[in-house]
Amino acid sequence: MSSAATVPQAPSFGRRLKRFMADRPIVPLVILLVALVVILQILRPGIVNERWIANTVKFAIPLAILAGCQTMTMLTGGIDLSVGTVATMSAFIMATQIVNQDPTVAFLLAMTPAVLIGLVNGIGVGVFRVHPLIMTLGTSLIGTGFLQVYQRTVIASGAKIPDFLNWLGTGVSFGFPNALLLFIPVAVFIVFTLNRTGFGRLLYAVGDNERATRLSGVRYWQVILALYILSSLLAGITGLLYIGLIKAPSLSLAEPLVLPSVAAAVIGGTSIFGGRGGYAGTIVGALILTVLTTLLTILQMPEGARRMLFGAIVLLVTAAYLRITEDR
Amino acid sequence: MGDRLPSLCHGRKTDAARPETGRTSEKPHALTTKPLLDATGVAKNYGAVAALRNASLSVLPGEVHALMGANGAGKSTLVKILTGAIRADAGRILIRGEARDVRSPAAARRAGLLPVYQEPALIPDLDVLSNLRLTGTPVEPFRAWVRELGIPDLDIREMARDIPLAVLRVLDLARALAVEPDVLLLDEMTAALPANLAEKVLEVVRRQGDSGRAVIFISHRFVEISALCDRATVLRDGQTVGVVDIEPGVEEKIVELMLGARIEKTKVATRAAGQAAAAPARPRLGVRNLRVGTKLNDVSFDLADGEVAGVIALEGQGQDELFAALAGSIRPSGGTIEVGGQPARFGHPLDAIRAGIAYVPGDRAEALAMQRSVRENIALPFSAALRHWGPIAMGRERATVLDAIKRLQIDTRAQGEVQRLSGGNQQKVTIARWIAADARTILCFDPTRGIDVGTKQEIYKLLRELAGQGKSVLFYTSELEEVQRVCDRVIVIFGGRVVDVFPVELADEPALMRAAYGLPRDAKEDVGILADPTQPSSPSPAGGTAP
Amino acid sequence: KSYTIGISNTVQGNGWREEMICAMKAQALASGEVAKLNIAHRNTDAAGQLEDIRNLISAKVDAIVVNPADPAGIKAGLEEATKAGIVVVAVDQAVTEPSAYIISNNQEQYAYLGAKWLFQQMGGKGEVVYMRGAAGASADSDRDKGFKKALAEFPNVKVAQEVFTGWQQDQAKQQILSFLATGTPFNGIWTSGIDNVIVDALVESQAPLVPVVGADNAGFVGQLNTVKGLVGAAVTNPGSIGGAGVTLALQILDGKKPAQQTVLVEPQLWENATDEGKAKLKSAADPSLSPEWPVSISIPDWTTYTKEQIVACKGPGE
Amino acid sequence: MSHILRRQGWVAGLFALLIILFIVTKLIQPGYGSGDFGSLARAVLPYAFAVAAQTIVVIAGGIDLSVAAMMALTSVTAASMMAGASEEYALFVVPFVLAMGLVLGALNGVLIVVTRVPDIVVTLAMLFVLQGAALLVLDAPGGAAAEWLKATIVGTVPIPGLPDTVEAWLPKALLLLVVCLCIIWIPLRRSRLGLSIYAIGSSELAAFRSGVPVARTRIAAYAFSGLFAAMGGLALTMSTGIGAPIPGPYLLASVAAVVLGGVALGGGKGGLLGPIVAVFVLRLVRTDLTLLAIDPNVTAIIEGVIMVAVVMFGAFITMRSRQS
Ligand SMILES: Nc1ncnc2c1ncn2[C@@H]1O[C@H](COP(=O)(O)OP(=O)(O)OP(=O)(O)O)[C@@H](O)[C@H]1O
Ligand SMILES: Nc1ncnc2c1ncn2[C@@H]1O[C@H](COP(=O)(O)OP(=O)(O)OP(=O)(O)O)[C@@H](O)[C@H]1O
Ligand SMILES: [Mg+2]
Ligand SMILES: [Mg+2]
Repeated sequence: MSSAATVPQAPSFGRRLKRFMADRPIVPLVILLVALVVILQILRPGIVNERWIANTVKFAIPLAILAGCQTMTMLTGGIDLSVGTVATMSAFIMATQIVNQDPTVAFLLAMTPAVLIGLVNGIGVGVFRVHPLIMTLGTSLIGTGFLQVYQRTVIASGAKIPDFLNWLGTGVSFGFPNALLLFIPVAVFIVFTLNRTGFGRLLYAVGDNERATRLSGVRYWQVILALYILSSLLAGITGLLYIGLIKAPSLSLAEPLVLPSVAAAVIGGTSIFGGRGGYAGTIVGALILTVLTTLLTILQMPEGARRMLFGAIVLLVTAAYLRITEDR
Repeated sequence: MGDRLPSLCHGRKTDAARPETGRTSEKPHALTTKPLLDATGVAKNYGAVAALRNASLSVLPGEVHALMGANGAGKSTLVKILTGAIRADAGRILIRGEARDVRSPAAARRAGLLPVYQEPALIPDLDVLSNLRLTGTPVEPFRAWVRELGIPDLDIREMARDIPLAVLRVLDLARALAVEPDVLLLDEMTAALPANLAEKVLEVVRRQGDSGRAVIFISHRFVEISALCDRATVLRDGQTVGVVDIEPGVEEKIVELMLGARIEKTKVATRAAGQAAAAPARPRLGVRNLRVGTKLNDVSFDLADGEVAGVIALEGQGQDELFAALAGSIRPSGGTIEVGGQPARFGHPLDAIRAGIAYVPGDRAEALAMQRSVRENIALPFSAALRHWGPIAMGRERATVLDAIKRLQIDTRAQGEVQRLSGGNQQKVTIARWIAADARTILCFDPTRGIDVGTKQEIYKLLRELAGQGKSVLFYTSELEEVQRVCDRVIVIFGGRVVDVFPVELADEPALMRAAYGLPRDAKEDVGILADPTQPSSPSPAGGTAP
Repeated sequence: KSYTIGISNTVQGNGWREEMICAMKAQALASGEVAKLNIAHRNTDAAGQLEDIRNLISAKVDAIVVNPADPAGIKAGLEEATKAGIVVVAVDQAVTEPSAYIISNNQEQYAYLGAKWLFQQMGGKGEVVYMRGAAGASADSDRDKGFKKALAEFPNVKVAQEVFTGWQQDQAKQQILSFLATGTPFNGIWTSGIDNVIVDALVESQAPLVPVVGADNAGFVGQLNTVKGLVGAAVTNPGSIGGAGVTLALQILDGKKPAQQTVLVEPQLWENATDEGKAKLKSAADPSLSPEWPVSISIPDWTTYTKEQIVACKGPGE
Repeated sequence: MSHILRRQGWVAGLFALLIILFIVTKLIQPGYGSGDFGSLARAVLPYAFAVAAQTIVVIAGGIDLSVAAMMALTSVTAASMMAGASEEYALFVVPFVLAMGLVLGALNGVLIVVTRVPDIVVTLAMLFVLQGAALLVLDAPGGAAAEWLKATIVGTVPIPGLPDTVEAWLPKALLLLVVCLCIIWIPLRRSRLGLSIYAIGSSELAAFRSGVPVARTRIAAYAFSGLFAAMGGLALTMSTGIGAPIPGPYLLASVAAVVLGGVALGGGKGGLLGPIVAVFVLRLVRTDLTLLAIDPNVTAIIEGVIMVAVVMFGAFITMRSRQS
């Protein structure tokens, strides 16, 4: 029997506060987010208005969904660097196929590369045990190559952004971005999957101790395959949303989101070593990064200094968050 | 307490006709010598869990000092603090009377303190020689110690990763001995060792005391303590509750100190005679001529419903492979496994689980998701199959899990992560999982390794209960005395073959020991048995009763 | 005659560069003098371009047409090529290697022309949003020189905001939306070719449609024709310069050396503030083109392919 | 024992692949000669240093996302210092820039140790910081390099007693690479520090318990990584004669080559030779693709497929040998 005993005397207020934060890691993150917004408001009084919030949310959503892909893969100790390519491919194929295809067909065509890349990633990581970093990097190279080959076949037909995606990406209803109509179900789905489904349990368990899950009857490759396909599908959907928001199909549309999506998941408290983390933190992480980008955009300073500040703040935020939430 | 290693009874102390008054005269007297190591008021908290509260330990030159306590009492934590592997929250440590702040294992080495931790500290991807260079250990003395410790043919160019666990632990010890430390700290050094190696280790450790150095020795085995140690410090709930001289009959006192109020639970629950199941017509699990690689050559036996069959073997006789094959974790290279009379093929543990066979590995770290909660760990098998990937019925799960927790009396006060539980409680979680999943057959591989006496009793009781409910249990143990308490029948494996099957009445320790070394049951018979281990008493497939 | 021409380019996946490659292929095909194109087209830096150029030398091509990652950084490679008897033509940007021929868009002039027009539209005073390209790229710093030159001529024009879009659509859009949210007044926007998303952002957030200067990308030209109330100008920066580079290389191979080493293609400005400008824009617009492609798909006197050929994007032997 | 065999087996396999590729190259372009090999060596140079930088931290159980940015910063620093300066001044610039790489690399390590933020995040943040710093040093490509510095990677070295035909196949760039890597790697590999780097990568806990100063070792590994990256930055300046503030494609290439070279991303395993050979293989594949005039859009696919296929093949072999 364990003889572990709880500390009898009441801990100090500071300790209690720290424990409170450690148990609810979302709280310090939200505080950090609010602090950034306040700084922004101080630097540019009046900027924090309804329209700005709507814009921030609009740009944070695609990042948050891709960061959701990272969160889930990171829980298993992996990473998915192909999300940028997958999103770009879906977006580009949608925008070019919609010109002379039925929307449903265009949608299915747009999601095909997502499924394929997810499948290949899943097989590589789950069956062949290739390191996810390398596997997803490789498939993203291959995907980009195919996209370029494909691009040449559609130069003549031009591109078009479907009205629905346009409405979803840029529209605002009653002060709320329409993109929330997509995001809220996606977020609920991810949170529910992680916390309340057998699959979610397995993601955590596989990332924590793969051998233990095997002895419990889990087939690793099934979990990993499903995971990477899911991740790719979400990335594909993000691509469609993003093309509605940016309205310019380019061959590198979503690539700039890849590193920030990893950063958002990490800032949100997901361990890159697996087994630890959750999606709520990631969403706040994505918001923090988006606000930070705004903050740096409007500050007048040389570009070099801007980038240095960005790196420094990301590091500072992550370090502070770790300090606050670790309980030992 | 039973004897694990009969040969130990002929060790130095017993030979010296241990005087009733306690220590032999060559030992320095406790009061006149300055302690080598003196720790007082050591405390360490992990969040809300107090691993140590007020521990003290004083070790004299030339003594072998036992550190005892129930699982989770804080023994390992104290060793880690003394050797700088973790930092204490409070406390004072004097080395040879001087206050020293041991900040890191490197600093501890310089201060003459050398530990062998519960987990091996060799770097898996370096060969043995590089490991020695890394720690600045002289090679020749190391080789000498390795030979002394019973491993004559070590290839020091071998990667640590490829060396079996038991040998690694011995190498760890040899590496510590080679630098001639003033204080050697051994944390459950013998727990994972086969009898032959353990014996050598005890011999060597005993000699350490003679040269004015000291050894701190942690073990849950009283037989080792009484054969080896001069004094014992007992920890309970992170506090030092007593220091006793080791003398005959002191075990009772130590148990009392260790368990405090929990004493009444330790009354040995001997196996109720009536509980032995009558051998049923159809065996639950049948193993026919099973072979795995070169380790397991030809094993056949049956396991009936309602039966606990013990497996006894020296280290590395193929028992690991046997269990792994039955659990579907590795593929046999020959022979068949039958479940309920039907041949079964296991390509993955899931196949075995589907057939109602659950495996509890000896190494807890292999079975648990350490960062997840007790609940998730217990419920893990439920989510394994594809069709259970959907939403979880939380209410039903909670009920099932709580039930299992209650049945095993798992202490879940350290909420959240399983890694915060002590070793014993972690072990219970690994078993609770299969109780909750209602597995029909449980393969337990040394489930009591490194577990305190109180918890051991609970596990024995549990296994008997399971048998009483008609489940079948295959139970490998490295402690011979457990056989008598738990098993209906004992299968002895040597050189990858079943060499004997005992009904429990005949399975006394000397007999088991002989069998485990591959010696024939009747000493008068020809010793040629060693050359042909297949011959003796191959069991009747129907099982339960041998001649 | 059947030449092998090597091509080296270091930015992939951007509409302008893709058009440039297609123009090279189309011109090679249309000329009838090229047997094979050997194209090294990837994302890399000057050192990587040196590698590609040297590989092309190993492949024993007759001429190399290169869009330099940096004017000075590939000097050594170009020199080696010339020594190996290979004709070297740099397109889009100048190079410092004296033996190379250069046919290039004038980047400094590109920025100067657009900025000057913009400042005039602003009435010679007010605040301008300056949306640059990629920090550290040499084309960007050339354009910066032109922009600064125009700025110096209009002392009452101030830069309200200077940002680097990295030539990325999504970043530019997020930046302009952030800027709009600050409520800072502004009177004009100069962009380094990431233009249509800027107009989109203005329209979406119902911000005042100030004059916008961009490049002749199909998307932006279309907007200049159709978006109500939008005043703006497209400065030509033809990707078809690649085709011109191939033509120049072939001329030199045929022994017709141009008078000077450097041929500069001067940019034109198409605005929709005057009727004359509107007409030019109308005729230039081409909705069938990919919005990232510049509409000036040919350069008179320099390219001979048809629109079908460049859009098909097929070189000899394909 | 089997481990050593397996590891060396991988490197030997890579060597075989390289030789096959050389033969293929010769078949495609019969005129492929020593001069072209010299070009290959020069192309390999910056990649090789980037890969060396990555290898050492990966062996130590980490990853360094800032190598390319570090190369850019050191390159622009060297180029801007040498611009307009005398030839002799470069004698000071080179050690200065190397020291700068060492210090900035150590800073990476210190930040990882002090903040306890995972290395992938720290070096990602440092990627932005170093990139920003590079832009502050030079906001557009520019600067210059001393002539003698540029000459150190051009041509071949006359080695007495060696026939010219052999000498021609020993380009200066290759010798420079071998010398720079060997004078650091071989003593390091044999030292206690080198062992410690392998140890913390293999098992940090076990290393700590063996008395390895884990924090110091990690900092040292990153410092060496910074040093190699600075060599890479200098190599860039030497070959182009300028400094460019935008990082080249060296980050992803370095990670890919490390894995192809048989270094496990988990740490503790592998050496420097494998990744360097892998760099040669990858560069030679690029050469062959150009010689064959393959459609450039397809080359990305081919390179990706090669990467994935080789790594999958490696995984497949290990899986097979684990089973048997
Ligand atoms: N890293 C940790 N985090 C939280 N709690 C811990 C940690 N390590 C140990 N503990 C707790 O500290 C207590 C003492 O543990 P320790 O390992 O020292 O016990 P022990 O006496 O060695 O037990 P055993 O005999 O099972 O090895 C236990 O209650 C355990 O749960
Ligand atoms: N998530 C869960 N948490 C706790 N207990 C569970 C959970 N899921 C199932 N159980 C319990 O496990 C047992 C078997 O569950 P289930 O109904 O899923 O069986 P099954 O699908 O028929 O089994 P099998 O997969 O072996 O064919 C039941 O006693 C059930 O109460
Ligand atoms: Mg312990
Ligand atoms: Mg313990």
